[in-house]
Amino acid sequence: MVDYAILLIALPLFAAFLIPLVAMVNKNWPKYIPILVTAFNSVLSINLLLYLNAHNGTPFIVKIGGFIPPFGINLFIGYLAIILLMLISFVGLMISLYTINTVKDAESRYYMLFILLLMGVTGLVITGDLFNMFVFLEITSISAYSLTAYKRDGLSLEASMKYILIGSLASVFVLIGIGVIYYSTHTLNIADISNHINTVPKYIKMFSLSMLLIGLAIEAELFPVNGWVPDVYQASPTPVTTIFSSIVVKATIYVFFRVLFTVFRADLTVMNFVMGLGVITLLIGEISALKQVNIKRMLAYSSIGQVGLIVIAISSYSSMGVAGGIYQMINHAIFKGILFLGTAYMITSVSGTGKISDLKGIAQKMPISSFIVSFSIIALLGVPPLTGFWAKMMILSSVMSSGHQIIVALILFATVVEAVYYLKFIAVIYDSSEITNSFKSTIKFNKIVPIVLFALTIILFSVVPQFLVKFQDVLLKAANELTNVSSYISIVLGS
Amino acid sequence: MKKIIATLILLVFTFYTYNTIKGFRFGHDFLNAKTNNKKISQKIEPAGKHYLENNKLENNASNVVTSIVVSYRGFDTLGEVTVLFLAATGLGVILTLTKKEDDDENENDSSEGEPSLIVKTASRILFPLIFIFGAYVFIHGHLTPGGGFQGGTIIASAYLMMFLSYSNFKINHSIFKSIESMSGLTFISIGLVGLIGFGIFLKLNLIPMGVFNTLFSAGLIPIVYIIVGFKVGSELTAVVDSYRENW
Amino acid sequence: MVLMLLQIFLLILMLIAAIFTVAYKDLMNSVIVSGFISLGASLLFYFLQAPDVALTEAAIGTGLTTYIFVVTIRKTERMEK
Amino acid sequence: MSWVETVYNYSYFVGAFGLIMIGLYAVMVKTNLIKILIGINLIDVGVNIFLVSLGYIKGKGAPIFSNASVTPANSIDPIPQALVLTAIVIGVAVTALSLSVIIKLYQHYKTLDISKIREMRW
Repeated sequence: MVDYAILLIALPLFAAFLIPLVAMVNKNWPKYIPILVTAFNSVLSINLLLYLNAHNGTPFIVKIGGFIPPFGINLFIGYLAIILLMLISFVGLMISLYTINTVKDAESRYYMLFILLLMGVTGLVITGDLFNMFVFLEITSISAYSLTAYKRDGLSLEASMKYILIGSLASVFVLIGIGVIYYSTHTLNIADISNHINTVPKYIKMFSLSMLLIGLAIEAELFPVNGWVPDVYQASPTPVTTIFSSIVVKATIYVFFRVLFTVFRADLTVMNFVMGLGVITLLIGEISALKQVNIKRMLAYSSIGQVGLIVIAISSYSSMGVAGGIYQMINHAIFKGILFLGTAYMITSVSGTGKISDLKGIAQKMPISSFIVSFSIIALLGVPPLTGFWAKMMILSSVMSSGHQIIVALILFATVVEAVYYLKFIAVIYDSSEITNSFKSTIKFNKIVPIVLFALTIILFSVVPQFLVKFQDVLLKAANELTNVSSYISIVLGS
Repeated sequence: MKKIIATLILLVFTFYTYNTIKGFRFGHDFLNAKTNNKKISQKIEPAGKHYLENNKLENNASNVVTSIVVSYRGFDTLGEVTVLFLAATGLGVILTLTKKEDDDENENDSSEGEPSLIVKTASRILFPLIFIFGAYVFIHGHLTPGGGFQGGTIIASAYLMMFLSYSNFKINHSIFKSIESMSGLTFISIGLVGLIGFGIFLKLNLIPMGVFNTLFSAGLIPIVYIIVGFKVGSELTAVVDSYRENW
Repeated sequence: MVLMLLQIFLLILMLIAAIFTVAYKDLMNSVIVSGFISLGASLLFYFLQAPDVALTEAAIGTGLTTYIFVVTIRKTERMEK
Repeated sequence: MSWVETVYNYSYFVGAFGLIMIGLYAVMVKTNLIKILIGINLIDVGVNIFLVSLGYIKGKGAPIFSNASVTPANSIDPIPQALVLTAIVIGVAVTALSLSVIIKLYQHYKTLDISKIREMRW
């Protein structure tokens, strides 16, 4: 069977514990361990995809400790989990390539934290137990706190402090929610809770739902509680920011909707409320991005806006909308990977401070990187026939068919705003005037290769039509896994 | 102004919570209560009841909390150990590296508060006793209250006592680091043995289960808890030490 | 009956101590009092038939947490302005 | 049922949520970082008491079968205890990490007041 899927978590953990010992033997070896681990996880997740394809795409569970599901912890892996797993390990691999030779001090500690961050996110995506999810949420956020403070200058310490304070409140709320739901259903297994959730009195259900949603909304960067995001994104080292934006947010959005759809079987009122939050998040994110002068801060606000779009899509609850949301998750992870890594590469070349104006006219010196960054911006904006267009089409059509014409108009408005500041950015890097800062030409292959590979992925998603048809099928199946509660229950608990 | 807003928020929260919690019954025997719900066809056995009844058969540990922590929810414990590991690593990143910057004023602090001879002698005598007590707590984790986390913390507090009474007491960092890593690796290896042999990660009944309520019972549970004890002990000692080093 | 009264008394004491913890201007006082709150919680866990949790709370909440708070206060400043 | 028992039945919930409220008040109102962290610790203690009290059953003993008189039928629910063990350990990890950040912040800004630190305006 596929019990080896547990290696997705066990192996990174093993590697993280091994790093201190390896570092004692040779100081230079630890930097290769993240590459090995993420490469192994990529292979493993592709292997799981093949397994799933060979078995009619029915999701499977992995029992840990050999106890039957409501009593032991189980993992739940289907197309959705595998899509996210492939995303995590692919982006992780790219970033570990990018990171080689850029970490200055405390190298082995940095790599430990990095691997454990990826491990926590992996656990969030595949676990089938509510409290286990809490533990992985804590692993993710504690490694994120340490990585945010990694540079130890004033800005990163402040950002880390902010993140810690709001993150501990989030975990407290999640814990209260889990306690209440445990008291009313006497179980912690997600499928089992979902099975019994209708016997829980409505007011208890609402209380526990609101506690969990406050906690998870903080981690998923939703509107009223995302004040920490720009600071944390700006202050952390760029590879870490990329991980936050490309992976961590995606996994927490997944958890958010897993709790909403499967655990609580949320009704239309709650969905509309969440959709409203998504709309506000989208608008505030995009409009705040307009007036930013710092690139990472601009990208952070743009990230918030994209979170809003994904949340709108998934909370529409139609299979097309959820599929569009998942598609947008993949796209956004790749685009933001290029944007964060590419701009950071440009900034280190001109030894700038991170302002947009530092990059004036950089395209003359760095044509390839500039071209790839602009290309990914165009794809992100949704110019047909690039991949961003298809995702946006799916989202818009599903929101339209659910009868929210105003929201469609607002999404289009946000896209226009997004286009304004991104095109302004392209105009800056293609400016014809000479660059002001001293330019130091450093062609580093380990930095260019990830960016080029990301760009190739965009092309792959955009232009291979045969691939697209099959891909849409997979997306719809993944959407079905998220929304179809009864099949989730029957897979975990047996019929 | 801030206080008024905070009070208002808290009042709303209190009201909301009160409305929910008033339906809860403290000390109600829900494990053996009859359910009058006919909407559900599937089993509605509370997980807690299942653990209490099947624990002897499946884990053979007298302390059910231990068998839940280590065996039924062993994956959580692995995560928990990782959280401590993360905290120790993060502390190392944040605290110990920029030592040279500013220890001008703090230099005088440590020399001024040197403890008296009585304290020093007493703590030297007490240290092995506390250490052994910690070891006792985690070795008997499957029989009596306590276990790896508690025992590990007790060992860390033994070191804390030494740190407090000897201002120049040093620990060997590489030994502690190795213990930390080795115990983590052993924990995962035990899990992997089950995976390779039986296709089940963290299978703990690989060795004979022994006689109930004796030291050699409960399969691998005591061994895992001893490993957890070593790991927690070395991690918390590292945490305490990195706070102290920054004096 | 006596046990019930004892627990109620302990809870009231903890709440009063918590208010003092928040109100004190001297951070060292707050930290020590919050250590006592942890100790009270550990007693309550014992009354709630949770000896494992009581042991953990006593060792971690009362001992280690208080120590690292005290170190932090000595490294920074003692008074809340 | 005497009045003592009535009070007792609610005392744990009131006490636990009282601690949570006081902690939340400290987090929202105080500007001193260490004070805020003490508030978060109070919230943690409150949540732990709440969780353990959810598993308590009157007149039953701890789930430790060392003594032959304890049987599965007369012991309390062990799961919340296992959860709280995890929660306490996670709590101390977060506290240790955040205090170290506070020490470093103080070395940079010579203040613990969040309203005086540049970026930390909520």
